[in-house]
Amino acid sequence: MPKPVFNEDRCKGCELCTVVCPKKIVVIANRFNSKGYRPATCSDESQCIGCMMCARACPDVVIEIHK
Amino acid sequence: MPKPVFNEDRCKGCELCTVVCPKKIVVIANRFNSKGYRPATCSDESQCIGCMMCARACPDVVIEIHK
Amino acid sequence: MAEIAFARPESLHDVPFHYCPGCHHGIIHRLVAEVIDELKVRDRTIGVVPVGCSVLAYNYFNFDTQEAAHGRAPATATGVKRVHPDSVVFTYQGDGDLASIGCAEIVHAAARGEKITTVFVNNAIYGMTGGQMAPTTLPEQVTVTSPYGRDPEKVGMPIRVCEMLATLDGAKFIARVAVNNPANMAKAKAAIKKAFEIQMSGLGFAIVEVLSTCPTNWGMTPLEAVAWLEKNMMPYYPLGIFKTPEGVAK
Amino acid sequence: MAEIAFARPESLHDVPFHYCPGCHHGIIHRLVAEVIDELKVRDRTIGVVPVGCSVLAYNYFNFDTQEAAHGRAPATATGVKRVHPDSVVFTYQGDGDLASIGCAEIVHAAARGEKITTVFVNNAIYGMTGGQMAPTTLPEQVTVTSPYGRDPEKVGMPIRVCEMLATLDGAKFIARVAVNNPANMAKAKAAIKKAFEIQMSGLGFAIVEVLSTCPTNWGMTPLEAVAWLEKNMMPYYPLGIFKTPEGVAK
Amino acid sequence: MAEKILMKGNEAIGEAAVVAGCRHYFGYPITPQSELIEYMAKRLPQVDGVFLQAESEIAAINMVYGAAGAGARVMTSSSSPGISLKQEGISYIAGAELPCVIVNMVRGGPGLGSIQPGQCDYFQATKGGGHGDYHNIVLVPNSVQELVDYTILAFELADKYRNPVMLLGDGALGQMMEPIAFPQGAAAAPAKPWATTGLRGRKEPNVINSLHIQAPDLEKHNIHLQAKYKTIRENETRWETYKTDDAELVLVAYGISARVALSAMEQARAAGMKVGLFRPITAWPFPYEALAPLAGKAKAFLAVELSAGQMVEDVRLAVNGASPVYHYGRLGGMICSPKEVLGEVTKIMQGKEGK
Amino acid sequence: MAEKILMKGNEAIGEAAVVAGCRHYFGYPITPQSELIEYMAKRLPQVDGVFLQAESEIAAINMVYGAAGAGARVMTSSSSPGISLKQEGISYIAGAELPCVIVNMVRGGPGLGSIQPGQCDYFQATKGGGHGDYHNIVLVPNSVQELVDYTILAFELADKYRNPVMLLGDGALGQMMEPIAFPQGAAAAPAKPWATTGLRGRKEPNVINSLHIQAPDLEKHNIHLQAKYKTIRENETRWETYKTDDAELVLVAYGISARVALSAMEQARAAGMKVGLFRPITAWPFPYEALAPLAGKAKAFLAVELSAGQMVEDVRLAVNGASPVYHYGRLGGMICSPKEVLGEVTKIMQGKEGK
Amino acid sequence: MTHEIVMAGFGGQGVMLMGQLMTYAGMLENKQVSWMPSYGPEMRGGTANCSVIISDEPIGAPIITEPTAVVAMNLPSLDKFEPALRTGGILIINSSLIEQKAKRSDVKEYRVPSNDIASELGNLKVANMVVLGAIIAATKAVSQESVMQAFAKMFAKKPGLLEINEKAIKRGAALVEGK
Amino acid sequence: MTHEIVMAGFGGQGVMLMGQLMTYAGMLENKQVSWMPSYGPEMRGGTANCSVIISDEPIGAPIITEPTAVVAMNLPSLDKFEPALRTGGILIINSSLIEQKAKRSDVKEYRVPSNDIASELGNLKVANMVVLGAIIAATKAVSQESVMQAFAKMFAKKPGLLEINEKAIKRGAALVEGK
Ligand SMILES: Cc1ncc(C[n+]2csc(CCOP(=O)(O)OP(=O)(O)O)c2C)c(N)n1
Ligand SMILES: Cc1ncc(C[n+]2csc(CCOP(=O)(O)OP(=O)(O)O)c2C)c(N)n1
Ligand code: SF4
Ligand code: SF4
Ligand code: SF4
Ligand code: SF4
Repeated sequence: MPKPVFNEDRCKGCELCTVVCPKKIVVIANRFNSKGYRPATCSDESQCIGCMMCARACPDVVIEIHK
Repeated sequence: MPKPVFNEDRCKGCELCTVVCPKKIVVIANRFNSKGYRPATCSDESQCIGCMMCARACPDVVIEIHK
Repeated sequence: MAEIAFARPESLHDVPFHYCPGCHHGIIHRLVAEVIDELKVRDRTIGVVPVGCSVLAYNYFNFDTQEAAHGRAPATATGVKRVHPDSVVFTYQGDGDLASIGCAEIVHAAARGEKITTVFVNNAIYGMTGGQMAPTTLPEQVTVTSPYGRDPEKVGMPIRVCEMLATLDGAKFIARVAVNNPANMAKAKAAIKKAFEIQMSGLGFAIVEVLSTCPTNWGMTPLEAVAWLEKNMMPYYPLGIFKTPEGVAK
Repeated sequence: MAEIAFARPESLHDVPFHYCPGCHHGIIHRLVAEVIDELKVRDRTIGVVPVGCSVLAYNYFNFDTQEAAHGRAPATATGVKRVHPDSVVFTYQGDGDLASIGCAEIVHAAARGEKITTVFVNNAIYGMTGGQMAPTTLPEQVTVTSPYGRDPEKVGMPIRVCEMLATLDGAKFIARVAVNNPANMAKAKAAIKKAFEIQMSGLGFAIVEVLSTCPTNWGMTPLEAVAWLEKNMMPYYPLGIFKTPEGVAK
Repeated sequence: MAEKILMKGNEAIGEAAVVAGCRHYFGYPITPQSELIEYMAKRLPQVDGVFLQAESEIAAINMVYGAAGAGARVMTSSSSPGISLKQEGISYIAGAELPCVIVNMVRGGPGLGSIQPGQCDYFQATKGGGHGDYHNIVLVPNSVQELVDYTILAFELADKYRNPVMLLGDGALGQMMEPIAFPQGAAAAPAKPWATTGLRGRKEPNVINSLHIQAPDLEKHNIHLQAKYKTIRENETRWETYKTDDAELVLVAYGISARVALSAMEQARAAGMKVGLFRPITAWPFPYEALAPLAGKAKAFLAVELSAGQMVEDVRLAVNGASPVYHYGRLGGMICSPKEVLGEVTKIMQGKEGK
Repeated sequence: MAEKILMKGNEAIGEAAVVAGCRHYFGYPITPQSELIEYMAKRLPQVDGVFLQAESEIAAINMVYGAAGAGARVMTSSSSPGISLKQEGISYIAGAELPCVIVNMVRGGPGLGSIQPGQCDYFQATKGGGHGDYHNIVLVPNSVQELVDYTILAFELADKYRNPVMLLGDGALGQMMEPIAFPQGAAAAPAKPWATTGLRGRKEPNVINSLHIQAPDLEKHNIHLQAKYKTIRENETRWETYKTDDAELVLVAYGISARVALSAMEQARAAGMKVGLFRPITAWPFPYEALAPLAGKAKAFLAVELSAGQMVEDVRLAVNGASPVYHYGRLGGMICSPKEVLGEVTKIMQGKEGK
Repeated sequence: MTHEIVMAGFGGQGVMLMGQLMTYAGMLENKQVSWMPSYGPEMRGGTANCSVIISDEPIGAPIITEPTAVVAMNLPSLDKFEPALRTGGILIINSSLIEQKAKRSDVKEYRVPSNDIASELGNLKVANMVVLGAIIAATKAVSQESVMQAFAKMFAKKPGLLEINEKAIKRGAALVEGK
Repeated sequence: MTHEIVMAGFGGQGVMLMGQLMTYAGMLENKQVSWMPSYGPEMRGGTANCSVIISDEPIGAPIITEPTAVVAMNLPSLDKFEPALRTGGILIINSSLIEQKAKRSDVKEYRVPSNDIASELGNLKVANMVVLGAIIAATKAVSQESVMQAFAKMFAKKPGLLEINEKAIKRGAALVEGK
């Protein structure tokens, strides 16, 4: 089962990952990380198809895709 | 009657004027000018047709064409 | 443990970037690093980084690097490459760095057919110094040094670097790409890879211009910036391959 | 007294040139001076002369001049023109000056569409300093810094300046001419005149590249030099109009 | 003088230039002076002036050469690495005797260094960063108001002597805000019959030039330049003294350091130490003759500067062995505090002097 | 040492560089050093070296930066205006601590000046033509043989201290011919574990850099540089004295001027005047400590240089007020003759000193 | 009397503006003033601080080594500047973002939940104005009126901003005065 | 003994080579030598001269202000350098191009019709060698053999040149010695 793993403290909340996800499951969380940004997160891991779009779109290499 | 007038002491003997004359009357003289160059001269002014080719070809503005 | 399908390339140190949220520099860094990993040349790569927002790139790339003076990366890279002809040398430069102060150096590196690769990040503005006009700033674009909008009557139209360098014989591969969406990112990576391969086969100079965002100095959110890039930059700076040894155009 | 059909133009002081016998610099000076006379703009012309064999051109031109630093004539001319927008400003530059050290300045003057005219004397070598390689030196050409012949593998092919600048929007008129024979001299003069007219009509940047000889450093007689130019330079540097507001090509 | 306003140093320079009649600016962005180029970008079009961002510092200084030669009051500005790039051009401007104003808001060096304030370009500014025997007039203001006043003076001196004038500040002065007032204007630019304006009826062409191809001619030109420099030395050397009359120790400092030194001096006085301050306002010409007599009175001198020891050489040349001269500096963009300077002062006063 | 050969100074530098193991040269033509670049163009390919004519002096110095950072023994050369253009690059090289050799065959300035020999770039070379607190090691040979010897030394010192070394000559030295002999070779270049060669199995990437974005880091780096400069001062200061033991007047001169001064000294001695000569061989570090003790003995000093007064400041700093220091200079490409210097000497000895 | 106030936070929190307004107000009161920024080493997303001096005497060094008051808008700022504060000095802590308490007992601590108050006021951007209100109330370096005058001058082109900012300043001041 | 010889002419007359050969010869004789060129202000078609010093003592200044001998290949050179010549000095005049006689009576004048002799020898290019022969014969600064050795070394790649040049040198020398 593919799964996006977020290195949350590296996230700057830029939202670039959110728009590329074909399943629209990458969303911005309603909390702050240690840097003061609202980080991206996966709203429903079960839907992840492992397309790696979010990971590729992220300028800060926040996201790993585990298989 | 057109006539080429050479400012002989300015001539550097480069021969550029000699090859453009349609009448082949611009030639290098067999003497030295004050700068040590063999200057160009007109071998037969009567043949000059006033085409100004020699004057235009001269890099040192040596030649005037009088009419 | 789970198998990892997508992770940080080895050629990128595991440290956070200092770039602004959503800045494309980070994506472009990663693509370069991935290419170097895939070509298995990390061990003999020497990167030359510019003065510009990516001035600290030497902290991110996990291979040897030199920090060049503003605009002079192509000259510096030339020095490096001529000492180690078997190494893989690239410059990473912004538009102010490459197209403004470093114009002579990039033209001559290209003309010499210097066997180096250039990754040229065109974000139509000076990022590091706070948003001044670049040679690539678009007509009417407002920057802190074109506060009334860039006026082509006074300062001319933006320079299209790829098109200009394409007139030079030594430049063997020239492409303009963008990283505004996944499809273009794939193309961008392919172009960067190609540009390194050209170098490794000794053919000559190769450059990839990457259209990039500067949300901070454009005064936009990262997503707005991507949209602005698509709407304004792409029409003026058409994507494509301008020159390649295979003769494939666009 | 006889009427004078051809005489030194008013824009040229009546002093001897220091140029070597047969050097084309003298012809090109005269053409520029004739054009300025014909356009009746001597009174508002400011010439910017380079470092190169024509460094003393300020002694020859009979109008205001500035002696620029090596390669920087386009920047200097920009300063002049921006102070006196109604004046006629031109640069006179050699190939080392314009295409090598001054590459960034000419590209940017062209890109800005700076309302100046450039007379670019391409003699494929550095004259003043004794015959070193220029960016325009031909492949295999022997110079004192390419003693084994210019090797394109190591230093690339010569830069074709007109073709490169033609990619820039601000450059409105671009032509390459020669003064190797009377017919070409006439075309050269027409091109130079056009380049000044473009400036005067405020359209933008104009440049005329004049293929020129350097008998001294080529190690030839003046006539041999002309023949060498015709045989070697003209094929690599095709004459013609590369850009003009009328859209006439070649 | 108008109402006081609060302004950043860099912007104040820009407005002062406009007040001085400068209508041409050519520059290239660099921290920490970008506020100045940005100010000019906004301001000059409002007064029908010309702002042009050059492709490089080199292009900028050569545009200045062209514009100055064409008769304009013209300015450029940069910070350390950019000023290094201008050195050839500055030497040309000095050689051709063109008036212009060059601003250097110094940052920590060498190389790319840092963007924090420094005073480590003193030698470059005063002794000749470029080639040949020439001098810039170098003004070293120490407050935002002085940035204004000396920018205006810079244009006046440049025109008066046909010489480049450098305003040598630092990142701190450039970015700090203080209340200032602008004077109504500067002395009008003198006539410039030598400028290349196009003949416009003039008989003899003007030539702007630094080439003198015969060495005897170039020597003659240099002798003329040296004579001019002598006049400038005699007439334009500027400095200020604070409580030097009874001082046993004289601090010597300029620019931002002079303010730190002033605070330190006050604290030292408060602690009963007889300390004074000598502040050069022109770094070239350096006020040797004003400083020298103090050597007879003071027991020691302490140069305080944000460098490893540059101005201190001028202090030594002035003092000429009459008293010991010490140096205290911070490097690489660090600013020293009054407390640190007080520490040095105390050491010297107690005879435990440092380096 | 091999057989003596007759060679031009500029070419001798080139061959000496090859002897020293230099295999990379980047430069741009300029009179009066073009013989050197031309020599390298011919010679380096013969020894599998790399000669590249750069598009400009700026490109050349940045190629040197790249090559030096990559571990090569590398050289560039130019003359005054071209050296001014290299100042940013030199500051970067000093900041990044890269070894390289830079040759300046000085000509008359300022600006385009002339192509005749000068010594008017002394300040630029020794005090910092570029920005920031850095120093070049500056060698000032005075014969073609010394051009050879000190070119070789230059490479050795550059590598030893990871510092740019400048060979400061002039047009006369560069173009004159004298018999010379070449040594077998130079000290081999030390290992350069810091060079960017590509990792090639190394674990930690190497970075060549002059940026220290945090001021405290940059200060630390500067303190390290200053410590290095101190070591160089202590170990590498070089000079020569001629008949200074009993000298009442000490001439101080370097390079071509030192030869003129030497002739003048001999003539003065012949005329019964007790004159000596102090010749700095390193202009930075200047031999202050060697010169200072002479001040106790000699009644006066006369600096002879082809400039309006540059090295003389270092002489004054050394003498520190102990004796009067005079200056005699020619400007703009003129060389002074022994006779002129003798005239100055005589004036001083007779108490009718000049300036 | 000389106030030497350091205001620190991360970029975007508006510490520079706070400092400038206070400096401007001081000038309006004919005091000697200076404002000096210090940008963190990271140009992007780094920390920033400024030094404000308001004094009756001419100002020597515009830099501050021992502040009479410190405003800490985020934790790194608190950590960095608390130790330098003079005995008896004033420490304003933006308690919306900083949980940590003052470590020193020889200073006067004011905790200002500026983001919360701003969000109460309906505009997150005025958090810095809340803190500004607090610092002027705590230091009395300048009057609230002068600050409002300064604001009016600096934002002469945006008079609409005046009201909400004044509210914020008042809330901050009230918080300190109510203490 | 110190010979300080100035050789002058216009570019292309080969004065530089003359000087270099003499200097080289001096070196071969283990003397102290130096050669220094001075190019005229005009880079193109200007005058050129060189200073040759051949001495038993180490050489101080390589520049010459009072030459012991002067070679003038053209009139401007004669005008320029004759006045500087030391009393008793040697003056070689290329009489093919210079009609003017020495103005000074306190020097030894040799008139060498070098172009004519060279053209007699069938090679105009060796005019300078004729003069070289004359100057070494007149000054005895170096021997003819050393000069020929120097020539052989400098033109090692063109041994064919040796003969005609030796002839020219001999002719020049004979002219002086015959006097
Ligand atoms: C010689 C010199 N001039 C100017 C600067 C200041 N400077 C630093 S980066 C930069 C431009 C950055 O813009 P760009 O190259 O487009 O890169 P970006 O920051 O947008 O990635 C400038 C002008 C400098 N460091 N050195
Ligand atoms: C900064 C600087 N670098 C180098 C030189 C030396 N220099 C003078 S002219 C010249 C090149 C001349 O060649 P080109 O421009 O082709 O003109 P030409 O003499 O052939 O007419 C050079 C390198 C200089 N004067 N200044
Ligand atoms: S793209 Fe990366 S930094 Fe941006 S929101 Fe997504 S995970 Fe965060
Ligand atoms: S072209 Fe002119 S310089 Fe040349 S030979 Fe003819 S007249 Fe003389
Ligand atoms: S300023 Fe612009 S280019 Fe620089 S990091 Fe931020 S978004 Fe990227
Ligand atoms: S060297 Fe060449 S370009 Fe210069 S004047 Fe002579 S022939 Fe002309």
